[in-house]
Amino acid sequence: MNLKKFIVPAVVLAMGTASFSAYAAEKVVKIGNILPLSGPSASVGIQGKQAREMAVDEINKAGGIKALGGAKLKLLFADSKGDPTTGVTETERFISTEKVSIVTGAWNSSVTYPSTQVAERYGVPFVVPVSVRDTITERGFKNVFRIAAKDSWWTRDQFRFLSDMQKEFKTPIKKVAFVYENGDWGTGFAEKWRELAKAAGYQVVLDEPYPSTASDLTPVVLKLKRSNPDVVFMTSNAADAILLTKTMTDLKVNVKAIVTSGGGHADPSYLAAVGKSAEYLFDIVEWETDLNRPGLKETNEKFKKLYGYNLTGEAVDAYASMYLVKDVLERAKSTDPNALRAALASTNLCGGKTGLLAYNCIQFDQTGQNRNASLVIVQVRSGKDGKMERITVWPKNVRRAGYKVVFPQPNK
Amino acid sequence: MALLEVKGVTKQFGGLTAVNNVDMEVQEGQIVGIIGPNGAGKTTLFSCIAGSHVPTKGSIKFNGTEIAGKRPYDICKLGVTRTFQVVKPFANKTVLYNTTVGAFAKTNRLDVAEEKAMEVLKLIDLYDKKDVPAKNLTLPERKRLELARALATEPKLLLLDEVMAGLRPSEVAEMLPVIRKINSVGVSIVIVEHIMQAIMNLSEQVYVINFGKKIAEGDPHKVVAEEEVIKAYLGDEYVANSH
Amino acid sequence: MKFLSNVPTTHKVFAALVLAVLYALPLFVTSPVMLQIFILIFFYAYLTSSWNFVGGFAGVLPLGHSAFVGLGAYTSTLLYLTYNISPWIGMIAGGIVAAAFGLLIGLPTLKLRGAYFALATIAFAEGLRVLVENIEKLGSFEVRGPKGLLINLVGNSFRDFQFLSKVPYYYIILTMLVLVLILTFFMMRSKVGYYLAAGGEEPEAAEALGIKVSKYKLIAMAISCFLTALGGTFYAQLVLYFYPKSIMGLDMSYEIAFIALIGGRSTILGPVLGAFLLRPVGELTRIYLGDTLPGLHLIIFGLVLIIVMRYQPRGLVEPVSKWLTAIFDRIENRRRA
Amino acid sequence: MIGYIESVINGILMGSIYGLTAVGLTLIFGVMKVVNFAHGSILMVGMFAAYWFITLTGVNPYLALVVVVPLLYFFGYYMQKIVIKPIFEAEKHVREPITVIIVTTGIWYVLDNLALLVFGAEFRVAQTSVTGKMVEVAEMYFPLAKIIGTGITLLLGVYLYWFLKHSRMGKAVRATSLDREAATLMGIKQSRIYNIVFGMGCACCGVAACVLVPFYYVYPTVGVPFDIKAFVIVVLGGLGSIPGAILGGVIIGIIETVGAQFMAATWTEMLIYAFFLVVLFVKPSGLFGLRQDY
Repeated sequence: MNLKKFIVPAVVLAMGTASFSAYAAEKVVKIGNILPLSGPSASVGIQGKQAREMAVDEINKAGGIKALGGAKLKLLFADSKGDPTTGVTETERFISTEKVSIVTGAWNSSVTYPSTQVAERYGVPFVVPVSVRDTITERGFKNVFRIAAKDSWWTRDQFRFLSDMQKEFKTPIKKVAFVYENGDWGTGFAEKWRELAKAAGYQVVLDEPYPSTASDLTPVVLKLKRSNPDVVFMTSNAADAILLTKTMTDLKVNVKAIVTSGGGHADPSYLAAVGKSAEYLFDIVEWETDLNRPGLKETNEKFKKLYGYNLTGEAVDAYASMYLVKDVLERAKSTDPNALRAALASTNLCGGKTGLLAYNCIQFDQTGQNRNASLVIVQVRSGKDGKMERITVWPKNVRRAGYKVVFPQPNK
Repeated sequence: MALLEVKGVTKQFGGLTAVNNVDMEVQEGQIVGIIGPNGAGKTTLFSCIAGSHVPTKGSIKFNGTEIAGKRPYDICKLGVTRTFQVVKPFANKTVLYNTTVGAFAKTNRLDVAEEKAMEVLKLIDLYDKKDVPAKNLTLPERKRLELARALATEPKLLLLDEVMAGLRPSEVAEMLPVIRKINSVGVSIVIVEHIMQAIMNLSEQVYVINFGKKIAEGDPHKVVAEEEVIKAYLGDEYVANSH
Repeated sequence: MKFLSNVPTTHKVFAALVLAVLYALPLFVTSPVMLQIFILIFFYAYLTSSWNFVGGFAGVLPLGHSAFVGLGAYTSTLLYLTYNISPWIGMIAGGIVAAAFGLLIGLPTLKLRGAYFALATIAFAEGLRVLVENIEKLGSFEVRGPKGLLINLVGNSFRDFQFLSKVPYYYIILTMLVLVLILTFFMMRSKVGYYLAAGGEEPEAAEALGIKVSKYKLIAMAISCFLTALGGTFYAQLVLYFYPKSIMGLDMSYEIAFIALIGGRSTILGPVLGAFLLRPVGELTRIYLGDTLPGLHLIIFGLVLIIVMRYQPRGLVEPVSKWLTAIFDRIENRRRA
Repeated sequence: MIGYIESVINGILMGSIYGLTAVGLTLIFGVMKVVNFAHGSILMVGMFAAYWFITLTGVNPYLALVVVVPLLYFFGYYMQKIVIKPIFEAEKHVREPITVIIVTTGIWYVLDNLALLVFGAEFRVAQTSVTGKMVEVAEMYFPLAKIIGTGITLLLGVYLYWFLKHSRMGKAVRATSLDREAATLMGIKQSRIYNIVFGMGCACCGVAACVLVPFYYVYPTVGVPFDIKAFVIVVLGGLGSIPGAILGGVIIGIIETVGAQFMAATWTEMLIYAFFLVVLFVKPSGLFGLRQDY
């Protein structure tokens, strides 16, 4: 009965995709993109999707891939839900059914990790705009290329920043505290922090993982307050970042600096949600709107007009990844996976649209990691209109002109 | 030696004494009735024997084995099976299935159990309905199914809890020969019943309980003539067929 | 083949035909994606059939079965990664570990009424997940907490339970499913099956008939957990990477229960039917709607649940089997004519 | 020392709010014997309603109670009447209708993802007159919003106790919860009682929502962590017991806050589940449940 009604459209749908791939011959190059479009990381997935669409639209309007007779790029998107199994299934679908030339994605390290393994098995290039876990490019894979920085670089730069600040403001830091979500990401960061703190001679007064689904983080903040650190390092998703920031302000936790790790603290809704509570916080990101980059203003304005918000780190990486794909196709002059892989490995892409990135150039090392990827640190301040603003402060050579860093932060 | 020996059984719920120091005996092959007005404690006494309640004091011996405080499934294994006043068939299963569940008490094999079940169904006159789901039976049929299921466990002693309650007089009349038939194949029976007529008709020996105490015992026709028994029922809405 | 004597010939022929088609399918369907979809359907049908032993026949509602999937996956994978023990052996070890845990949790909770049992199993599964997330190292085993376990690629190797093609996985899970269905068939026709059904429906009456209900429920729980854990090992070898949230999360537990209820619990074919319906609904809506309107596919999923429960509260197996029986009867009649 | 006192009090404050989120769940279960899996989603609906009311009008946040509570009452009333009742009817001879659980789970999926479609994956925090206000006692800080929330929890608990014990409707509700058939025989219209109880359970979520919004974020899946916690709380306190739910919440709050001072917060989560299972072993009816209730 109902079954028939269900099966018929299902079969039609299935046949639809099959025929789709049959006639999508010559003039189109398919790019498969795996992103978390629903579930807890949906907002960041949607940013990546929109930025890719804008880039591909530009590329196609400008004549597509000239080396392939003006072939157009065609984007396919799959929702990973942030779930590894779904990511694996979708990667397989893209490669074997949709016959895509290149796969990109997948933001969640836990999805990228097994999905790149699938691409490696099939020998199809997989471009990773953002996914921080170190080991993604440390398995000797030939087909995996990452544009953004990895875990160990993020934590390394957080500590470099801290030591630079001490020198600049002559404020010694002795005691540090680590507060991080008990996921793969947070615990990965904490491991690196421990080593770095030991090397730098800081005393670790608190090393506290917490469940990212916690409904109340007051207990953690009370503990943090009693440990009385000079600096707190945090790794949080959006919900817990909001709870932690508000509770820390409420309970008057006074520290010299709070250093966060992007993620929830970089989520566009975070600042709107916590407002002034986030004042003086330092966050590490790959990219910030106030960077002085050629063409950034125009691109950002176009993006804002299309989607209603400023470019984000994820959006810029995604945007640049499409121009990387274009560059690779032009040089490979074919969609053969071997040619594409060779072209990717010999990438030397500087300036142009990829110049939006904080680090200007994409060149991959032996492992497939972009060796130029670097990070910046911003400070959160309330602007004249009461709106919170993120201001680039580190490295010193990219610091916003005329901005005076507040370090240590005043007591609340 | 008596098949069932109840000695000094007392059951208290908090401060309330539902059964007070009751003695009772059942001989092999007998049908024994327990009667008494509503709330007299006869169902509690019954539950103590069947293992649903643990008596506060006293001893219950079946075939010489102490069963007071044992769980119903262990008591069943020893050869004492009960039925429920409110019938509890496995509603979505067929009559045969229901009865086979009982028959599994003495075997592990499905074919043997089903054979036994069909034998019992024939005895109880339910064989025609063997493939009907229990929920589609009429009330008298369900009562008989309850009997069949219990009988399939091959008990030596069958405890019947108001097996005729809710039946019309004509239906009660149909039930009586069924119970006699069960007795005739060698099963002793204890029957708790509100319907006086049925007890008088069936039992060789009755126990009258009131306020938890045994107030009379013996031949049913003599017992009902005793003054205390009449007093116990007086004022009670006792009618031979209340439904 | 005495036990098949009361099964009508048309049913036997139909079952044989379906099996033949399923076993021959990889000869025609070569797309790894289609195979993967079938593998996941069989995998969920297998899990739900295992769940059915306690969720269907014992008449309670366990909502934490992913805990046993996780126990199976973790046991076999840790044994493989630490001592290089073949996952085939680890699979059995995982089953035993899961059965032990099942008995442990079943002992106090199976005596409880339905809602208590359901909530207790949720708490057990969540508690176990949190526990695993907190363990970095357990003796010589590297549990790796929330980071999860990765099984390295070794290429085609039966001993390592790893294959480059989807076809071996397809046959393994299909065979596991067929075996569990045969086991279900026998169980339903045995004393244990009768006693479970009786105890599940009317525990008091069952006890009076000599059934130690809690004992039979525990047996069912142990069988169910053992089988579920075998599925966990299969899953680990299929995806080669898992972490506590992905394999012990409540989503999987709920999905198993949904499949059972939508298909029809305490039946042989209910779980299979449920998996064949719900899995594709989930996959297709995600593939075709997931990138346009985020979340819409889950709304559809929820609506399917509500609608099926509204019109077929005992599961779809009832109308479907009626429909099939009608067809069989027609065939039978034509054959006679 | 002062740090521990501070954490105990904070645990009690947050715990009683956990209890508040569980009251509706236990009320519905007590009468209908249905575990409402959509409970967290209803809380989420209430939080969105309270958020928009407060943000758009800018009035005192607790005025939202006047709007949100009746709104959720009717929401629950009609949800039971339209979606749940037909399914319940089909299964009414069963003591614990399992299909209804599955239907409420379906409702949960629909509501959460509908919210995602409508409001987007954005975190929202209401700025109210009590947000961020702290009460200082001997160098200890307590959020005003949580103190008010605890007060509201107690008031609601007392009201529900009075309602069930003494009001006419409450007596009918209790009769229905004890014995469905008997209550029907006494002339109580069972399905209407169920509509009302479901409405009241949802209204309790509305109260909890208004208490949470001044200090909590609003998000389409915000109900999920509260959901699991509420399950643990109601079983701990005894399914169907309203004082049990509130006290169960307080116990969880104290374990969570005080436990975290001695171990990592990830272990206190574990501790809660372990405590839950121990209670199940020792006293399956929960700390305040009646024996007949399990």
